[in-house]
Amino acid sequence: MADERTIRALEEKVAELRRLVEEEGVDLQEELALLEERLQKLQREYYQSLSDWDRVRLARHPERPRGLKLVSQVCDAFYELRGDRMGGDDLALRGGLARLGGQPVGVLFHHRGSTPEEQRACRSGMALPCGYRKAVRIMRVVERLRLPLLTFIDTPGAYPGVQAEEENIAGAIADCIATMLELAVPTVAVILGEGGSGGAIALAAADRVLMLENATYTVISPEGAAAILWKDAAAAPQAAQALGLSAPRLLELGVADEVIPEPLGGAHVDPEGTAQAVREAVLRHLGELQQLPLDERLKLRYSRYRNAGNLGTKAKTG
Amino acid sequence: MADERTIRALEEKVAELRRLVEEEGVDLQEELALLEERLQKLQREYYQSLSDWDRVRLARHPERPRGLKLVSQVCDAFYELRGDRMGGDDLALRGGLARLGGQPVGVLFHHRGSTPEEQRACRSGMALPCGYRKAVRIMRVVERLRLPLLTFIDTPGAYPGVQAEEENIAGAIADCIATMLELAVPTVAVILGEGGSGGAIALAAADRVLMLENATYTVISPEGAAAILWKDAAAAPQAAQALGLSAPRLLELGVADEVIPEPLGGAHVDPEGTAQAVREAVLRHLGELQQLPLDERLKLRYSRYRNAGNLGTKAKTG
Amino acid sequence: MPIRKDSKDRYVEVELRRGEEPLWMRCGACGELVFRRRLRENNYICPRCGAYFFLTAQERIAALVDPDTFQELTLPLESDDPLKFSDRKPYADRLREARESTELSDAVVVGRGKIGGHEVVLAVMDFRFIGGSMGVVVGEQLAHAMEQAAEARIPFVLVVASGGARVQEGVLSLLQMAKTVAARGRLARAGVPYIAVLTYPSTGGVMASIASLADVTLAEQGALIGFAGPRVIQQTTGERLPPGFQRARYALEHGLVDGVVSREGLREELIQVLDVLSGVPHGG
Amino acid sequence: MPIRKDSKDRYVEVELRRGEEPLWMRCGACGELVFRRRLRENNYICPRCGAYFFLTAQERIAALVDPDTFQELTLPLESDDPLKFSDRKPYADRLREARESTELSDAVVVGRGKIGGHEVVLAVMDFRFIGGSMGVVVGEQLAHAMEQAAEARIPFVLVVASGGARVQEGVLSLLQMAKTVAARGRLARAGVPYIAVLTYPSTGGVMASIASLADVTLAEQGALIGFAGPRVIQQTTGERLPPGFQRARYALEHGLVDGVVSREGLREELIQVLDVLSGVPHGG
Ligand SMILES: [Zn+2]
Ligand SMILES: [Zn+2]
Repeated sequence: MADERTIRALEEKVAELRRLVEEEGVDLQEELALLEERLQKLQREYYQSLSDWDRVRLARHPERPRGLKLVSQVCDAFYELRGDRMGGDDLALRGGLARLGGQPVGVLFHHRGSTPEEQRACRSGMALPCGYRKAVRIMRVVERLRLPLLTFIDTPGAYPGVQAEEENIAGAIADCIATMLELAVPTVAVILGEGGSGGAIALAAADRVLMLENATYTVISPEGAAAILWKDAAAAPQAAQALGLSAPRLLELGVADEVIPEPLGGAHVDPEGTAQAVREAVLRHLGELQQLPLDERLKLRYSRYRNAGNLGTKAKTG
Repeated sequence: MADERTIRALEEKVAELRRLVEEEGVDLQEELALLEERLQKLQREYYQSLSDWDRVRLARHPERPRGLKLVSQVCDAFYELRGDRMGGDDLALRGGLARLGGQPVGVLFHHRGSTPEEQRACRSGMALPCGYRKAVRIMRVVERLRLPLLTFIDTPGAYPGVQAEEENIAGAIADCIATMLELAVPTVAVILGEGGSGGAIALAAADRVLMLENATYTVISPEGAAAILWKDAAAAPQAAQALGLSAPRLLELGVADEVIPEPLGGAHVDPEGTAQAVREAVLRHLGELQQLPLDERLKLRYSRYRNAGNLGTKAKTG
Repeated sequence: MPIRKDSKDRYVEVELRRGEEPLWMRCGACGELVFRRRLRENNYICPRCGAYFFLTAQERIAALVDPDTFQELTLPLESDDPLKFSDRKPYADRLREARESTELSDAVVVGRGKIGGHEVVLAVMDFRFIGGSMGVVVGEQLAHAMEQAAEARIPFVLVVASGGARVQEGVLSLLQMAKTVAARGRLARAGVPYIAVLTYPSTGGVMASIASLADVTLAEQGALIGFAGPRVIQQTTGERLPPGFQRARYALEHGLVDGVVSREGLREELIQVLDVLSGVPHGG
Repeated sequence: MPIRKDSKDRYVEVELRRGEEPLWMRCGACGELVFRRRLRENNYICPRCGAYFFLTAQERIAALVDPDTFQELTLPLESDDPLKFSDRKPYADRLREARESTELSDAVVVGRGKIGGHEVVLAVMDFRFIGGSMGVVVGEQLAHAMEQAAEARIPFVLVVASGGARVQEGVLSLLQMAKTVAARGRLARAGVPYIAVLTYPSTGGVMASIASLADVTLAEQGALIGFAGPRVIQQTTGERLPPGFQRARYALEHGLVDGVVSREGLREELIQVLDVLSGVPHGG
């Protein structure tokens, strides 16, 4: 079966051929159509049989739609709120007020940056305590104003640093989870790229959790698991598979409520389309949530998390 | 009329005389009794006609009962809670769990320290943002556990420093006031020594506000007012008078609910007795508050602060 | 009351704008003499160097609200000088002078109007009136304004220009911190948005209460934002103040505000916030 | 699983205490061979150098609760290996081995007992069981324990000894963070006190959820308290770690815990907290 590089090369050749045929007027339409059909079949085969490690690489793809840009496309307007009101403003975890489908909403999202300078400034999406504290602050704003909350997750994990530890990154994440679980407003989380451990679940304790097809959500990075459990960094692909971090697998496990399809080749092939698909899915789930009476919505949320993972337990044998 | 120093000298002489009479058995009881009566009259005259500036000096007296020691005497047991859970623990603003009259309560208080080293460590009671954030955290604990909150105020004001500003000392005070006003549990504040501006009101937005007889509560220190308004540091005594910062004046103005009497000469003359008087007053007010239904208590608190200072307004004349 | 010059942040010493204003005003930053009408048309920004002049409450309102939509709601109240305070001059005299020179009853103007078509309750502080300080009247006006916003269910916009609490009213002015915070609590429970605009200066007891508790907090370029004044900090701690300390951009970097906006852009920025919040609070 | 030695904070490498335990144990800090009974009588503190040995859950319970008052409430659950996880060794085998060597069903023991006469629900983690990691069983046991405490209206005490989430159960173990936090929310609404005791180690996903949300948080002397491990921090940032980093005293200085307590003093300290809170929660 073809690998990614072969498919890319084929795509280019076919595109060149079509241009030639169209420009020169040579009558090869039928042959070309067959060729394209064959190519699409190859693409489908390849992308429908992606290994979890392939998905990890797609989730991390440098051109993957993400962060501020994607959120701005998903929403109709976005007004950023900044700062934790305690001394810091994290560029890796951002949020504010937005409009979606004619209504005001609150949004929170990881931002990884596109230029090297920006990536440095936001530590490639690894948030600081002040980021999670800003998130809690914004949650309180949306709670006061009765706005639904949308979160968009894309982080390798919370930032591991001396100052982050001193400022209680663990407690900041715990407060974020606790605050989010207690919100009276509807909450929808979308995992866009990497959903890396505690840094991810801080924003993912929502009424609904959606995942882009090639997004990942995991307790530890495949590299981390490989180093700890396999004692071998090269085992990352195996670790990825073993961790069950893919969207389809997490849908099966009931962790994700819906997998939002990506175009063949991954979200970066069609950022606009990806944004539209995310928008459509979020609006649909939000609509469903807004139909529910408050009590029922909160009961469902509680029981979702209270019972999380119980399928992984069994009666004691010994 | 006698001044403080003359009275102190007289007190000593009379005490020496009494010792002599008792030890030697000389029959001067009657004369001594007359002398003591006269002395007490002088004391009363002096201490009952204290100027506000005298009270400022008594409130700042180095031996005045205050802080951890006084709170430990007022309460039957005290278990300190520490830290803001965000990187800091302020020694100038402290608090925790305590027992009073057989029931568990939450307490918050300023601590100024007695030794020079301790005074340095707690900046003589000028709290940092992490102090006010710890206070908010402890307020949330007492709210969860449904404990009444007692606050003991004794601070020249919040700490004015670069880092304090960077960490939003203003916002930390505002959050403290807001959190305290929203507590469902009964709250009693006691101003023990200096109630200095924003740093004091952060802990004083209570259902009941009590003041020790020689405590002060003011929008600005007399020295600060003298410098700004009189352009003359020597005008501090006049400023003290003008600011209306004494307990009796604030009782008249409805700011304080009760003035807790101090022994002649000031609280430092009898720390034990002072603690007992504070304890008795707090228990009485707490008892009254606990009789009230929640709704009414919160309505009274809201209207107390919503209408605060309205006696200082009048219909527009122009 | 001249304020310290800071060419970078563009706040400049200005003549106190009292009573009859001169036809020409001199910019304290660059020295330019500017025709007053020209200055007004330019939002009181020096056309030569870009320095900001203080705005009166009325000028600020005119710069922010849609034309002919402002309806004043300021309560007909004055300070009764509750402490009969007197320093080198009786407070009563200071009040009278401030009232005469500003034609205001105290340091805030409250009203209802539209910004970009959005109904708001607006409260604008005026620094000319005893440094924009919050005493019993300002506290009452702000609490009243928030109640109006809660009742009408339209956003509350507060423009801060205040050095802090009104010293001459003692603890009664300190209590306005709790009063405004209590009223803000009601507004929050009603789900009504509250937007604060911090201008030069936003300090002291006002900053340590109502001005720190907005849903959205904007800072006008060059605004001074803090609790203690720079002089107090230096005297108490002996610390050297870092460049830009307590200024708008510094506040943004330290997470204290949501954005820094030029005076020219402020109305548009508010419209953006109100646009995105349109429909909030949700029905009755 | 040996842990790093730190003579100052008195945590030492120890032999994994599996199955049949030797009569003598060697202290990793000072090299002393100590008679096991003597060690047990001394709270597993080296009588020569004062170093702390790991405690099993049962030993910890024995050291804390009043004699003959502990009633185990651990649910009869085991991990079903939901991902059929295998690295160099199948997770199922690791589970079996851990169960055999510890005689526990997973890394926590839950029960009801008295401490200084005060009824409590107690949950104690056991580091021997796959590093005390929190997977689906630990999460369920903790949530169940909190429900028991809420229902019985008696305080909940959690003794943490955990490196974090159970990697071998993937996102299902990550979700235990949300699960335990949700259960803690119910406990809080019931007004029931929650006291956490952090021991070596209290890190990762456990610290970033349930272990950070107590009403009163004590740290055992020498406890390691943090989110990321020291190695990860050094590898990611290249930072030099300050002395005492992430240890109990460091955590206290940074406002992360209410107190640091020696192992010998822990029971008395808990009694003090329970004494002061006696009568909480208030009736039904
Ligand atoms: Zn100029
Ligand atoms: Zn030893």
